Amino acid sequence: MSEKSELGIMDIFVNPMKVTMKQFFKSTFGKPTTVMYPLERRDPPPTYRGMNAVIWDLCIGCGICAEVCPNRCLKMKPVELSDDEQDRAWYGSHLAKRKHKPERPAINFGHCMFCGFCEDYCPTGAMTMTDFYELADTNREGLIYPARSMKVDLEDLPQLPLTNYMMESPVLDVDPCIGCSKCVDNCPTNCIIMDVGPQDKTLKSGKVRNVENPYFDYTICIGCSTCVKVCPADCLHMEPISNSSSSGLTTEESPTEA
Amino acid sequence: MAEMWISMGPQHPMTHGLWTLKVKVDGETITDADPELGYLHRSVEKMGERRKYFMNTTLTDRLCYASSTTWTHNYVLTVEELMNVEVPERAKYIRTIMLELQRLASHLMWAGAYMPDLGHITGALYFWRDRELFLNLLEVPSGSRLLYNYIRIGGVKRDLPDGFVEKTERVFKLFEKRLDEYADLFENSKIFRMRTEDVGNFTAAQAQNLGITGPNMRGCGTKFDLRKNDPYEIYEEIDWAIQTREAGPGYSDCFSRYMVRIDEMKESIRIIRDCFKKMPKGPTLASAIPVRAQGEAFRRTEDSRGEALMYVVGDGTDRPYRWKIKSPMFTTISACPHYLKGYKLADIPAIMGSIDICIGETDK
Amino acid sequence: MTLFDACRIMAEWTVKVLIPVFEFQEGLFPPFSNPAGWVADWLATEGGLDTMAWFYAVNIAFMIGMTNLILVIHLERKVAARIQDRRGPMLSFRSLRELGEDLSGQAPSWKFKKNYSGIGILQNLADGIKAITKELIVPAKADKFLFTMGPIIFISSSVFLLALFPLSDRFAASSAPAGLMVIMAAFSIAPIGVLTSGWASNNKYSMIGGMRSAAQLMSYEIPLLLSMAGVFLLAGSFDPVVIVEQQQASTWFFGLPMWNFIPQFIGFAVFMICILAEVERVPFDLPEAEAELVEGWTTEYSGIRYMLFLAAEYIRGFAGAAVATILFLGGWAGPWPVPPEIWFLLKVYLILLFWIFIRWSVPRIRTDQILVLGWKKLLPLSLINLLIVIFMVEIYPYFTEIVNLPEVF
Amino acid sequence: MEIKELMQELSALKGVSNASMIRDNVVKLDIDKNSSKEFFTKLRDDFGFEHCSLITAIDNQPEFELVYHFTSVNKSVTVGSTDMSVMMEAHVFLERDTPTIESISDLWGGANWHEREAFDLMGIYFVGHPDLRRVLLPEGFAGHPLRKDYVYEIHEEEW
Amino acid sequence: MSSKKVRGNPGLRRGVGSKTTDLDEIMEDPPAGDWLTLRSDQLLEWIDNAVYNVAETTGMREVVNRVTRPIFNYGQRFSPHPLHFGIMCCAIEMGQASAPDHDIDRLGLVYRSSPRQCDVLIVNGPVCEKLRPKLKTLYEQMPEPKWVIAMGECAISGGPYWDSYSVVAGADTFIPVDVYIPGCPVRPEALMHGFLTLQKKIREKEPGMFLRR
Repeated sequence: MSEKSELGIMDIFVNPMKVTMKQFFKSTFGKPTTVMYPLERRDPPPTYRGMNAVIWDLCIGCGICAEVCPNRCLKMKPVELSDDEQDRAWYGSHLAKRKHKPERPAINFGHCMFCGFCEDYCPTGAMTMTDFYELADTNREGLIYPARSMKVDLEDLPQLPLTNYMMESPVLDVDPCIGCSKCVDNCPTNCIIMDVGPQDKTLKSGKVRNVENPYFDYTICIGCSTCVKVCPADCLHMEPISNSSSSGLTTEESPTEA
Repeated sequence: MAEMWISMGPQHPMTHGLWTLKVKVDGETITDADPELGYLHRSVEKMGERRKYFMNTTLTDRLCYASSTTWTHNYVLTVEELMNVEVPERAKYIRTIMLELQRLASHLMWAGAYMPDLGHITGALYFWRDRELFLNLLEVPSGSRLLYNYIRIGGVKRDLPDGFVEKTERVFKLFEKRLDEYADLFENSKIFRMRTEDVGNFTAAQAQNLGITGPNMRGCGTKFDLRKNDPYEIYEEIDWAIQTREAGPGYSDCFSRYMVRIDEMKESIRIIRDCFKKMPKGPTLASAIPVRAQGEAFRRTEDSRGEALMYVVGDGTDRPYRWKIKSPMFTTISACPHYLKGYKLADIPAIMGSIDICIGETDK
Repeated sequence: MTLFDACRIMAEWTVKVLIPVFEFQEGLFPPFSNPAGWVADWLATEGGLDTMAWFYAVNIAFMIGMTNLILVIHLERKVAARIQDRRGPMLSFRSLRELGEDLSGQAPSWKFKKNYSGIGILQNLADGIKAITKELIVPAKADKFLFTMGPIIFISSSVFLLALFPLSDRFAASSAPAGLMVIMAAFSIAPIGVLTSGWASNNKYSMIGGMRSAAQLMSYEIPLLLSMAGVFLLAGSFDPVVIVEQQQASTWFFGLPMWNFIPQFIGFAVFMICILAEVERVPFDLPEAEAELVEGWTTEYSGIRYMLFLAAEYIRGFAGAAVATILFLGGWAGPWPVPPEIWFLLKVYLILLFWIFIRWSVPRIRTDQILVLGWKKLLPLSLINLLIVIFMVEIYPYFTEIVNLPEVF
Repeated sequence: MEIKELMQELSALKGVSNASMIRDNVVKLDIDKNSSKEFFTKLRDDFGFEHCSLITAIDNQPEFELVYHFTSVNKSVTVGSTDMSVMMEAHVFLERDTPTIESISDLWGGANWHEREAFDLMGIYFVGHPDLRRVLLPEGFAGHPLRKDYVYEIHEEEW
Repeated sequence: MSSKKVRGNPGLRRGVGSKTTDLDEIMEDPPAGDWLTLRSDQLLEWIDNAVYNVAETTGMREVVNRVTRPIFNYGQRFSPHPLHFGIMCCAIEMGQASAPDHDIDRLGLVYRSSPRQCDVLIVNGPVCEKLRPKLKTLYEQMPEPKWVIAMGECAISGGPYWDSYSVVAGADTFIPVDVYIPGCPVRPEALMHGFLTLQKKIREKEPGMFLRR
């Protein structure tokens, strides 16, 4: 760095103009760095987080994307699946068993902040983010993208294992369970089965009989907490993965519900 | 002309954000100042109490729009201390690389915003052109230009892509050449010196007491950098030096703050090059990441603007009980009457620009 | 043949057409159309012809000024863009097709890409049209009379400048013997407009801008005129034609022309700095310092008023460069095959280009620094320059008469 | 300087309890509310903590907790091979009915706005503060939003 | 989409219904005593109304509009000058859009610092309760015709700050917004796309300049 005394009166304009002159000739006889947007465009990198797209064949409608969305911009909306779509769905067999309509994410881009959590936490890799960013519209209704408008079809689907990114899994508190099997009906990955409970129970009416309890297959549980939400008896709660036992059934050691 | 109060802001080219500076002027000389904040108070701390730990990285990204990674990193570091998460070695290196790239982008943002304050539009566009290089670099692994959401609790989102090292090296070579070229445009330009030298002075003791940290404090000659004095990630193992300005013609004024930041940019390049050399292979995300936390923790890091400190209290649930952010600019702006008094009206942009204001983090 | 002679011929033709028209009108409704007859009579006189000729001359000068204005603005935007490694405005002539579609009522075609691939000179047109359509706001607490008068003073005095300087000895709308004095007087009117509009806006930024303009006027006007005084002394006249002829006549080694910037280099430097301050360009654009005074004294002006301010500043810049050319760069003097008018414009554009480079290369100077510069540095320098010229013009020739000295000057 | 010595010296002061070391360069202690000003004055003048990093107010329902973080810029301890700057974390507990404490803005200029912020968002009153106004929220805002009992309406758009 | 909150009135901006067009009321002579105290602006308004009515009745308005509308529209849509006003992250991208790599000057956009000289107000961040009156003032200070672009999620709906106690749920709750650009932050290219969208809207919707009401 040069000290004060080195600068003479001519450095008012001589030194700076050296730089600007050089740049002027460089960009006049060369090519300026400008990327002229409407004419040409620079492609974002493949990791770019633009508008979302959902690979319906992979989506199981678990609702984790809606769960992790900090903006609540993503909602699960019931959709009608055509027979073809039903057949192609990777988890079609599970869908057939579910009593209510299948759900797919719809996004209000007036709220979305493109944080990418929905993409990262999607257990099947159905939620993707494209590099499309020209979403400007003249009214706010135009920013709401219904579920079907985000559907994409891929030729060769990635075969992804179901992963529990939520780091939590449901744990049963046996006592209040009434054996309604709603959790089984709603589980998006079919990881719950109903089986004979550990011991007989005395019902309110006074009868004593064995109530069927849900058993969890934690290897394919994705921690979406759908079962917890639908449970009418509040007998399920989420626990961090390390706390829940791998055998599937918890009995007395549930700490909070006792 | 009698003394009068002039209110600058919230819409004013000088403010670099959204705040009001009321100055009392006697003719053109400033006799008093009264900064006013709060136009961008988004209640991040309260909202953080409603969100899960991992979701809060979106809020910390948006704390400071010029330097988002450093804030996310600070939060993640605090929460990791709270949850006792062990971060893989490679993730630490990647974090350091991202932090330094972010520091480069942030300092370039500052330099670009500072030049129009002095009436030098070309300088701004030159610096922004270079910033674009670093934004493109940061975009590649993270997937976004400004708000990366790349550093996660327990590591980083994904590994660096192939060819990143070579691309970075190309950018560095170009940038270093340009930075040497710019010396003629700025520090060797007489008018630039006239505008920045002996303007906005404060001493080191004043800075420490008033809570002015970071490059502004190092501009007064204090050798204090949290990357050295309270090391985190892998700054201990990297070969680098704290950049300060000792006594000389540009001492503790706007020019010294400018030079400190320019030198820091060169130092950041050195850090990143060293990181690339020493980076091991391995995973980039810890395998088991807890979701709940109990207790309290705080960590401080060297943000691009000074000492950033976060204090998180957890009560055993998956959401923080209390989350407090210390912004370096908050105290620096509060001290502005001390270093504005006595200077001219035209010096206000030169002084307030030189301390690198970011209202996003200040108003929280 | 001078510009005035050409206009005189055009006026004669016009009068030949116009007089029958007025005479025909006179006969239509006798009591009411008598004034038409008076006009016809007046046009037939010498005074009428001269007035008509002046009308043409002034209009031609105005149109040349306005064409140059658009070119200067476009040059500035494009050169600035190239200095900053970008492309500048790119609105293409193809965009006029959209206008045609709208006018003829065709269905619009949406081809945004083709609108932005041209040279961008239409951008100035679009800016101008838009400015006309904008609402004219007068702030509620403003002094309405002065608020409207400010732009009128500023713009009229700037446009007035266009009529005052000659493009060559034959191409001039006016040829006053005191020409340059009138130009400088017209230059000095504008700060009054600035001060007026700054004060009337009832805005603190505007007022400080106006005050700065006044302070700047005080500091640069005296060195400016003193540096010009050297040229006047050398030529012995205020007339631009005489000044340029004097420069053409004086030669240097090998018969090279000795334009005034060679013997009076100090004066030239002082003049260039001062005229830069006079036309308020970076680094001396303190009255509209964007960083601290939002838009300076134009803060409260909207629409066409603001656009005219902007245009008037460029006209002043153009006029300032023209004055510099006349005084120091030999005016329209140049080798033969290129017409003198083109030589003049070439020199003017060279100076303008230099100013554009200065503008986009250096930061803005501070108020107190320009006062120091004006009073402590430029004023002594211009006095030294004046002493040198006095030595050249008066003392040295006096000694050459009594002592045998080579005739240098 | 040894960090343990510092801890012992600090814990010998009036009103200090529960001194502990939470990291190699950080001392944590509780202070009695009434002797806080005396303690802070000594901290600045005798122990060389010239920089007030942060003042945090926590609503611990029912009582309030104030957490002060101080940094020593010039003093450092050697941990391993690095010189780490010394920090201190001080906890003060305030009752909910009378959340007042003496201001330290005359000791550290940087504490001025931290105290204003604590007043603004949590409603802690700092006695002796020169200019205790709201800093982030507009004048006339009702309540202190970071308190746990502050309720506000969240407008969630339906679509 | 149904929202509980009342949105900005679309008629607010064009001043629809604010001025009466009743012929009798306009053409009515001023009271006799007022002739002496008639102020020039009243006179101008009276002339303006009279000219408007004449133009309306003779069909001249249609003719003039037919010619002036495309010409003025041309100027308006190719030279939108935005206000140099930054709130948060998107303001950085707005600044970056004028950087050499994107060069928003190509589209004729010049940032002006004074609201008096602007056509477009870009709301580029969350609008807090403290800022709202100031932003409203800024909008009102801009001369007609003017447009508003809500840039980024915070300005469209509050975005990440939807559950904050101090952030307004979108800029369109208090000023009429013309173009919404989603993105967080909006890329400079997306901002340019937003301006092209605005251009399209101006070309389709903007009435001619002559007697605009």
